Amino acid sequence: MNRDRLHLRETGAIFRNGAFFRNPVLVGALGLYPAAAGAFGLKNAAVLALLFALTAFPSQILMCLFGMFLPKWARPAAALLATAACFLPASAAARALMPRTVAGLGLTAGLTACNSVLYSRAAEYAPEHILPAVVADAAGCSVGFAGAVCAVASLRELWTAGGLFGMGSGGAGAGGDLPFAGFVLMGFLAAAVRWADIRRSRRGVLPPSGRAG
Amino acid sequence: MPAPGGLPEPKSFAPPKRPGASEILSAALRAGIVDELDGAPLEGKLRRFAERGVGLLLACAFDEDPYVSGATAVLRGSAASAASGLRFAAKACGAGKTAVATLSRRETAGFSRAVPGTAVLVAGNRYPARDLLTRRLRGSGEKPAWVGVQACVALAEAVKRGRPQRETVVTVAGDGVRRWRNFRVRIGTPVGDVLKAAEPDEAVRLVVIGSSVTGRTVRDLSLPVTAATRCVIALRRPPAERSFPCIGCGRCQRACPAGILPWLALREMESGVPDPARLFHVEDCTGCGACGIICPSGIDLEAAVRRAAAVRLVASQEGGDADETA
Amino acid sequence: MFARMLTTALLAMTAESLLFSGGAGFSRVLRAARRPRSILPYSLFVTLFSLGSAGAGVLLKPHLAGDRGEFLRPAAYAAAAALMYLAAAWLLHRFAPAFYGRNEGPLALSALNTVVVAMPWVQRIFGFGLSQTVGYALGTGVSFFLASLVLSRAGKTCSNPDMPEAFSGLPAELIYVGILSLAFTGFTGGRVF
Amino acid sequence: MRMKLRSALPPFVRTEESVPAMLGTTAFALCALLVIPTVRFGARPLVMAAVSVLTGLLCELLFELLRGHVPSVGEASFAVTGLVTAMLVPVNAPLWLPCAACAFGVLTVKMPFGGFGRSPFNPAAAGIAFATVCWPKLMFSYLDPSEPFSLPPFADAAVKSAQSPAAVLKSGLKPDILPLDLLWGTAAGPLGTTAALVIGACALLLFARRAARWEITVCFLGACALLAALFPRIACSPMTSVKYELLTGSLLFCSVFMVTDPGTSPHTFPAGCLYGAFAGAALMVFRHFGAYEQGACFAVLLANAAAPVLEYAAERLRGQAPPLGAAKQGTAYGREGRIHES
Repeated sequence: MNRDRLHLRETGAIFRNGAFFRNPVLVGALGLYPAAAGAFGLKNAAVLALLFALTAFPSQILMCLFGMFLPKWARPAAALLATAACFLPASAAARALMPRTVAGLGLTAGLTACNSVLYSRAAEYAPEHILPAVVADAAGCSVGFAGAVCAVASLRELWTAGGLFGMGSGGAGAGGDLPFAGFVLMGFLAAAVRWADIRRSRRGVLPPSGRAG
Repeated sequence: MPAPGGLPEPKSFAPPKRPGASEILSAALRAGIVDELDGAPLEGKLRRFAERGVGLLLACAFDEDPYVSGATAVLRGSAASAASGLRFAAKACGAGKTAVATLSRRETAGFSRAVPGTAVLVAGNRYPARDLLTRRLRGSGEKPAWVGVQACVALAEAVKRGRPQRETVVTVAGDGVRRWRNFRVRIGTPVGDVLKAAEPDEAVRLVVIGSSVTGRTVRDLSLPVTAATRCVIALRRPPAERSFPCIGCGRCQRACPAGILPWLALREMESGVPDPARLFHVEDCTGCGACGIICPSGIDLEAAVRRAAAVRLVASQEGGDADETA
Repeated sequence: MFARMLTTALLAMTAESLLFSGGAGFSRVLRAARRPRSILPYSLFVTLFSLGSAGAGVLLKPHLAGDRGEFLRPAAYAAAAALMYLAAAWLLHRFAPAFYGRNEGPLALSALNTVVVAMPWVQRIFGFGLSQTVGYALGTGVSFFLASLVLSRAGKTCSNPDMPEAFSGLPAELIYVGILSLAFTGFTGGRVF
Repeated sequence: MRMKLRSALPPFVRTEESVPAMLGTTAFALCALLVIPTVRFGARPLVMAAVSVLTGLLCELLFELLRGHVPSVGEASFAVTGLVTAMLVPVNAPLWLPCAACAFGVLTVKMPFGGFGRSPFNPAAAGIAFATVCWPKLMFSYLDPSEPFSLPPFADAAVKSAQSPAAVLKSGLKPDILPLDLLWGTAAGPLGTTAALVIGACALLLFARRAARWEITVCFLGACALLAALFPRIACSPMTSVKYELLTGSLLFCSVFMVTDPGTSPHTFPAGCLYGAFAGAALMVFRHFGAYEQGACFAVLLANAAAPVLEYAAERLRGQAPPLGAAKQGTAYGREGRIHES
């Protein structure tokens, strides 16, 4: 019982880190392509987040269960295969839910199969850790990815269309759907996360989770 | 300027009959002559020159830093003894040639009128004139060395009449004093007295001695004047503390007499991981501080160059060790 | 032949630079830029893997037509890249363990990267010949090298004592990349490649 | 003597010229460009410059406040940014357009990197590029200069718009204006960039005051002229092509006021030459293959990004810098460097 509670607390910390303080996109600088190129509308962002989550859980669990049996040099390939395999049902589900948005995303949706967040977690994190930690990390990453992508996307959609979920009519100007807007906004969001992290470390709760790379 | 009471009167000694090298050196030692350029005893300096081997001995008869005009005044006042003192010094350190470096052509003309037949160089008044002239001479294959003109005069007095060095010329200037002028001051006089003679006003906040560029501030005005106290500068307020990021105007690079790129040194040091191979000849920084003066952003570039030189030194040492081990 | 190869290389380079400015494979470029030493091997791997993945794309294209193909394509390309990586890693691991140990990370990541970069490219170019494939691979490698070089130099300006603490490092780099892609937008004028 | 003495560090003398003074020279030259438009269109150009400079100031103060600093004007580089931004928009554009461009430049490009001298890109160039991407129609609809027209200083006016010579060249036709008539600033174009002669005079002033570096401008123009002569966009003699290319659009203006921005250009002489040539080549490439009629700002951004690499390349050419692989040593000694710094 006691140990379980301990586990829960740890998993909570892992989840928080994945979701915010070590956000894979904004702190880890991973999976920038979908956030920059794909997420220019809240619908697209939702689809991307859905794909990500649906691919993340099974692939991470898979690699957690079987990854440690593989030699180190083979793990990346295995991770890539796992994500690719788990991507198929995910994209099927996404197509069933919002077919037009997926078609509109086209390439970017497909690239979730080799999203670098999923890949790096599946290749490096999952095989080394216990199942609850991996599940918590997958959940945290999904939430973090979803949060980053949705924040960027909603800001861009407000700029271009003046409303969310394609309900806007005439925004401030064009250009919000271009990659540069995504990058600049991500930069400012990353600065916000870093700021919060610095505040936290100033309050002495934890050492700052440091810069990426 | 009258000497304050209580200063001991240094006793003079018998001048040497035939001034040879050793006699000149001993005279310089007994007269306690201190070179005003670097505050080092003249005798030791001349001995070092003799060991190093000096081709051209230069008397620094100009003041490269702004506000100061003492050396020029000395040259005007006692040209003959300056020339003879320079000859003595050259004989003492075995320098083949001598020359007096002056501020401008006018000074040169006046000096040659007073003492014909002495080689004269014009240093110009672009700071740092001494380093620039040294570089030029080195480029033309000379081996120059410098002594102060006041030291030359004192040496002549000592060798001819056996007088110890008891006075020095101090420039008092700055926006805090009404009368800018050169005072002939007994060594040991408190700085405050010299300042008072120039009628300072109450608003003086900063008193600088030594040099307006590389000098230091004093807060205790009872400090004595030494032979190296070339000036006393009273300023109403410290120099403006502007500091902006480097904007890359390249002025420091043009101002540097040693061909350093101070802005590059600064950037490399700020990057936290300086690359020694990109710190080009920072090790021959002469510490003149010209880069710091010229910098429109008011950055202390000299400090950056000094740190860079330290890094470079460590790097070369480690590299040497690596070569030995390899 | 050679001329066609070069033209394709140039085409690929421009397309790649647009893609990088559009963010494709960007995580990897940033990774490479963080460690200047790894830029060269990184670009080498990227070139080789692009060669492979372009070839794979050419081979797979006829089988992946239509809606089903649209559905399967990403996974298929990823799988192809995984197999290529497996082969390369096994060879290196077996015959050049020292080299493999030094460049483990770049190898895997560049394999991943080429999938990201290759897919849009292969989608658009029909009927790749051998020369064009080689040209495409060369172009990819060179543009990857250039992008990493620019970013590795940009890293110094992206963390300096005068900037707000929260921006130094990654946030500033992201903004930097954003402005860079804004500059490339001048070519495309509102269309991503 | 009752003097409260303090101590300070040398040097105790400083050069008179400071960063604000240099920027003041540039700002003065920019204001000189405002004269002709003011004479022709009334007070609107002045208002435009004023609001854009004001926006720059407000953005800077806002950022400093958010940062928790005491808001200070600093070295007043926002004035140059605002003026350059205002010079590059059409005189009949709505007043918020230069403000938006200037705000983007200051808030996104300048302040996050630590202000003037730290930002890797020219803020004005980034702002104009942003405005071009977001509102291309507004950016490229110029007031027809043929009929005399006095604009209202504040309100937006519906005016008869004309194609600028740059747009005509972009569409592959020959402008109906003689090259020499482009010198007097009577052609359609962005606010401050049409009077070639005034720009030349400003260039001389800046070079004389060392506020800009001549080698960059010279190499920039040289590269542009060379490429224009080799690959003319319209069917004409190389000389005519060179004249048209150099005198149309914002090329001259950028060559004097944006490429030479000391903060974002390389410092050494050879690197400066490389940089200028690179920027010129990039500009001509944008004119040939670009999507917009004015590619100068994008070219400046590209050149800014390439500047550190070009500097490194220049060092390599002189055999000073280590090869790429040697970067590791730098980090190895870097620890020493940090020790000495701390």
